[in-house]
Amino acid sequence: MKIPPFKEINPPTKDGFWINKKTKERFGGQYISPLLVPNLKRVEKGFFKAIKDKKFMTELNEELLSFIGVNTPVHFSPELTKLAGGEKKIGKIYLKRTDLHTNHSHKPVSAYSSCKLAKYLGFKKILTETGAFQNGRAVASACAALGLDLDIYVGAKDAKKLAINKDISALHGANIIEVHDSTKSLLPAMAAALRAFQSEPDSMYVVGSVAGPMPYPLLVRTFASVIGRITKKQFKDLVGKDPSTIFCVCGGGSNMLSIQYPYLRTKNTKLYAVESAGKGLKTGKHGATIGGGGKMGILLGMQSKVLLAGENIAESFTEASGLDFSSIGPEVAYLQSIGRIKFLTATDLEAKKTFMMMARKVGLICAIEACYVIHAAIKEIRKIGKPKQNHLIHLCGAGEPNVAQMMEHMKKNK
Amino acid sequence: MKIPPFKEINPPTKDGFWINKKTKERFGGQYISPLLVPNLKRVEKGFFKAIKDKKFMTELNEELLSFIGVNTPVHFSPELTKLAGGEKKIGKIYLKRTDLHTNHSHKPVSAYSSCKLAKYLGFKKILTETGAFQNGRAVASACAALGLDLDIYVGAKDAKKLAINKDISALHGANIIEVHDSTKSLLPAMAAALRAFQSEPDSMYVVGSVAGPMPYPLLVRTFASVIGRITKKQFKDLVGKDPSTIFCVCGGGSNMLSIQYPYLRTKNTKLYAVESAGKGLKTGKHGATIGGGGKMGILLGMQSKVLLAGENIAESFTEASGLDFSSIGPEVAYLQSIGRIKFLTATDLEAKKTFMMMARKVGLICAIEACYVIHAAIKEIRKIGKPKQNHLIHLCGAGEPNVAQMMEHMKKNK
Amino acid sequence: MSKLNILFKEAKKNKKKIFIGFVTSGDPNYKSSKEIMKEMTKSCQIIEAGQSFSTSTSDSPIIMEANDRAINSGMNMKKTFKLIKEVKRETKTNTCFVIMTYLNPVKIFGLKKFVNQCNFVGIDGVIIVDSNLNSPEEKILINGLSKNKIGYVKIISPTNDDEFIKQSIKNCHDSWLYITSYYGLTGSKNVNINNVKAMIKRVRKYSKDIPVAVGFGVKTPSQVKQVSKYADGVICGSTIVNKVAQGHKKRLKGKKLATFVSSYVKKLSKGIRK
Amino acid sequence: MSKLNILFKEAKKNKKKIFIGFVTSGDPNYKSSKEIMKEMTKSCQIIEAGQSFSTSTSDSPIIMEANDRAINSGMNMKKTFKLIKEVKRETKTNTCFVIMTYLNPVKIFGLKKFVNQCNFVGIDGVIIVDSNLNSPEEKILINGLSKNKIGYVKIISPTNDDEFIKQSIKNCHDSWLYITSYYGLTGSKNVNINNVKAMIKRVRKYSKDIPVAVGFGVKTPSQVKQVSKYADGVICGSTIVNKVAQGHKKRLKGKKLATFVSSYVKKLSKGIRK
Ligand SMILES: Cc1ncc(COP(=O)(O)O)c(C=O)c1O
Ligand SMILES: Cc1ncc(COP(=O)(O)O)c(C=O)c1O
Repeated sequence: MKIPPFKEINPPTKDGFWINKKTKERFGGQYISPLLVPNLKRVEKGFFKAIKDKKFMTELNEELLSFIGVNTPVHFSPELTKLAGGEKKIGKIYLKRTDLHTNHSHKPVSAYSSCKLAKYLGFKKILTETGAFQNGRAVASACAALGLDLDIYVGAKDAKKLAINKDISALHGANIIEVHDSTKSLLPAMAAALRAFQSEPDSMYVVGSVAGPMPYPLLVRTFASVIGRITKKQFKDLVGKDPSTIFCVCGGGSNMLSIQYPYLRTKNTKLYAVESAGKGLKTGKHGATIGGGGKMGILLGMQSKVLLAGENIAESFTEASGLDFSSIGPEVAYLQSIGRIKFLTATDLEAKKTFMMMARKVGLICAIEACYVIHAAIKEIRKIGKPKQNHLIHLCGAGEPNVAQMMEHMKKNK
Repeated sequence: MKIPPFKEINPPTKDGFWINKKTKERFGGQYISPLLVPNLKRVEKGFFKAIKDKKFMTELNEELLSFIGVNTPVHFSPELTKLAGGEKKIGKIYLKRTDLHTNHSHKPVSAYSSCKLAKYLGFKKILTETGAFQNGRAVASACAALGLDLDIYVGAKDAKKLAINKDISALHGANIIEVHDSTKSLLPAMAAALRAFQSEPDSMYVVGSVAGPMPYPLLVRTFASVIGRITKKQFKDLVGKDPSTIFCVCGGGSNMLSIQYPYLRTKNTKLYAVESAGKGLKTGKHGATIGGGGKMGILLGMQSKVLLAGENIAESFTEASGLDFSSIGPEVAYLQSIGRIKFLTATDLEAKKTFMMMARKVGLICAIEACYVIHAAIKEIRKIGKPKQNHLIHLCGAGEPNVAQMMEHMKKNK
Repeated sequence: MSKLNILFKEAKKNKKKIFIGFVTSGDPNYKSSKEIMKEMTKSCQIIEAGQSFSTSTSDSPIIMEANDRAINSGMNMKKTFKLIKEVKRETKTNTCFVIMTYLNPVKIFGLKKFVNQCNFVGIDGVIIVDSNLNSPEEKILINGLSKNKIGYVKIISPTNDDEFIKQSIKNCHDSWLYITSYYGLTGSKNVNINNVKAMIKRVRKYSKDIPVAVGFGVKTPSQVKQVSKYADGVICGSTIVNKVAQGHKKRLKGKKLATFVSSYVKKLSKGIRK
Repeated sequence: MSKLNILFKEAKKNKKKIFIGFVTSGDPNYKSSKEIMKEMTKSCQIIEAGQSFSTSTSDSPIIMEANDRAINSGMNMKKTFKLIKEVKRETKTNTCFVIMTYLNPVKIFGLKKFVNQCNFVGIDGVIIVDSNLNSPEEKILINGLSKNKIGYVKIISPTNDDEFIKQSIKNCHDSWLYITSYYGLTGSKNVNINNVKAMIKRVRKYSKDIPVAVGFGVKTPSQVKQVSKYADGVICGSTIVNKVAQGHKKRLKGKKLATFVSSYVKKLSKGIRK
């Protein structure tokens, strides 16, 4: 198994923008304090040097295959196919099993790659933020493997929640810093990490999704796209052609671009993103940046679609901590704005029912985040309702962190 | 990737014994009540039919590759190599990453295969036992995937322990039955499952290790050996030859035979098993059947080495619930008795220290069971102390179930 | 001829049936158990004394609990021999004693030593639930026991095939063939008379005269009676052990517990003479 | 010429330095904040009024807390304009007012509307911490503000390269160049005089006359004095905001809080005249 090389097929402008030519909207950029400019330049230069450095890339790819185990299966799901209406009505549904990575989600791919880059560039320490410690855990594991120090910034409210991945981050030796600003959740934690980046010149900031100031949205999706590059080859080998559709969940957009990026110019493959509608879009308690009518805004160094509360950023609400984010990555927002990616939503309750269905009928304990996409995908595939289609759903994580919350759900719904 | 076919290279006698020709000791057999004889015959006949059935085997292999994800990496571990003394002194240490399976251990391979066999033979329901729900979870997942009902027998004492895999088994829809006999732990749970097998002719018993009456020791190791068959090919591809040594932990022996079986006739590969010395062999509080001086005994339908307390079976003590078993599989006991497999031990404390080392220096959260073997392997490899050796350690599981116990250890040892 | 041979032969001649009572040896403890067995000699022609094994694979929950009580009170093979010896000496009874157990306790005690002790104590028969028909242990036991005219009992059940039944009859020596009335655990269901009839028919294809006794689910005097129409002997087990448990829960001990249990056993045994 | 231009020009001519006080607008609430600013006009030649942004990426914890207090009290861009307008009207002060904020609040308020409001209220300058030198938003702001003779301030810091400094000087309009005395967050360290000297030297390579003011870590009158030896203006921020927090914790309100804060600001400002 060799990881297919990266090809840039959706470059931003020199200034780091993806521009919608019709609406003139600009996505991305680098909206940061002047004090951060040199740090970002160092990362940006280093990143472009590294991805052209054969030795670095060969080593990185080898470690992704061995340590992270990126060569996870793509396989036909008879159960989901049946559930959606059967092969004769809807074709076939396939799963990409990203839940089988070390640390059990897509996050470790970009986390490990980013930390490897940091080491390559001579940084001694990593700074990152986390909401539910999915990214925290992934970065902690990478830092332990690579011998780097780590500060994880986490909102004080999030830090109080019981979370197995929080304990695992601590076991890896990470230093966990609680952030007491603002909503005490993911957004202020990201801001805090960015601020720390401004104070610690020997540390490199690692972002948990395809968000933040340039070069991060580019860097994360480039590294993460290993998943899609492998998938594209696997799917062709297995099915003989590219998928008709690819469905991913979207919090920030990293698991989505990780698999959809190599298909951006694949005309016959329709791309879908699923956001969390929380308690329902109408209740206002949701995490759907696009579905909930997000506007252009500037936060965390980027310009993108954002859920606003006046001049500030609105809090998002969802029971999937990985989707608890009031914005989306700029490249994702751009792709949505030009119509390349279609957005859907699923509510928290629909996701939890899907979790139970997957546990009972498919035998898999899926990350709750993945359950939003499975629900919405089946609904949409039924709507498409054409035979001979090959649908691909990204099973982007395993559900151990959700067991306590699902046991409660099961008890309530006995 | 194709799974190399199974070859029988260590057959038992017609009566189901492995016989040490020197000592005349017989391992295995079928020591059960006459009421169980027809059930076992049905399983035995069905098993031999199934493994000769091309369609069954092709389907099984495909599902093991896709659903379980058995094609996990074998990779060089620079950190462990360094820790053991460096390449110049000890050669290289490699890891087989069985922790990356669906359900995160080697158990799912034989669990899924056994349940698939049950379905093939027309059984509607599965009976199994579990100690710490590693096997329980693996079988529950398989039953959900295959549409089979499931009763899991668990000692009442074990059932009281908080365990994420217990909750996951319940989420999969398994029926969990507490056993209040005797020590209320794994042994009486196994006996209870065997007794239930005697009462329910439409149910098939699935064993969690290479133990129990024939054909189970044979059936489990044959199915589980998929791991070793793939490993043998992977290792040859990666290193150019077979490993000099293979180290596995040994509770019942399933993870050991899963990887070591295909090497039984590989002269240049030394095989090692590591038992839990618990609080220390001298304290009597341990789970080391061989290291603790186990004698020949007859239990759970088999003849094998057993830790005895008078005419009854002694309780084992270890903080690794997967190793909490007072006997070992008969084939393993046989291989030990003829000198093919060398037995070592590691204490609970050594395992916990190794867990922390793996989390801190390697970036992996390993099943505590795997930490016994890593500790003992490094010690033994140092002792061997020869360059140009290629050592293989079986990392047989991921450590999520051990996080709470390790957090306590970390707090105590701050 | 063994004492069991004679017992069944005589009974046949007199058109009588044999009542066999099972009780766990040392349940709830040595002393009370001895009193129970002593009392049981009055109504049982054969007493099956169960020597507990903690990891038994074929007992009902009722007997599993009795096993736990016996083991916790310190019971083992040696003490079971002592107990039976004392019962025999103190009662001077004619009742036959059969030890029912699993292979591990016997093997650990020592196969030969076990045979010798049986001989020395005057045990009349042995049942080993999990002894494999073809195992070397089985051969050693059969050899040793028959040399000493001690009976060896084999169990068969409705789902066993003819081959198995034939072999079981062969391995049976100087005793009877134990037929379970249904497929399942001891004491978990009620006796199945149709099964019993069919099983005896199957046995008779291979042996005209081997005595057959039926157990599993025989819980009332009328069930005893019903079974005794077809079988040479009737075995009551769980229902007696359950009585021990009841008495134990009422905190009865020694003689009092023994009377409590044996008056129940007596009622059961009367089923045979009705 | 803008009012800020004139201020710095006059000061230079008279060999005087400018004292600039930063305070978060609406901290701890509208009313008290208004009193604070009114009092601060007595000792500050320029007041930087910080319009809070909840997801600010460059403020010290001290200012983050002030942001939270202001936002929770309901502060926004519109109210900041109103507040400054009222302060100016009620004090008839000569003090210049500069709004310091992030791009999102400005963009959501509307870039053009923002410029218009600045003009209408009589804002003298604008600092937008995260406005990118090359972004279209920056161009629109510079254009709009300079048309209205409102100053536009850019920030530079010791680790910025010469290219960045050159571009920042270019983007600065009718105002001053804001030099941070060290690399890090506001208020997190003490002023670094060597950095200040070096930075001013670097700036002078590209502009002989752009006024420079120094902030970050200036916390005492003697530090003010020290910095004023080299820079045209001295900015105190976190240390003043910290005083507001102290007063707020003592439950001081309105005039009382304002006096508590401004007597401290006065002490700081005296550093410049020593
Ligand atoms: C399993 C899983 N899926 C999805 C997400 C959402 O992130 P993104 O949208 O960047 O993929 C997360 C974030 O933690 C996650 O853990
Ligand atoms: C991870 C792991 N390793 C090892 C074992 C021990 O079992 P065995 O010796 O059969 O491999 C277990 C049992 O649960 C386990 O979960």
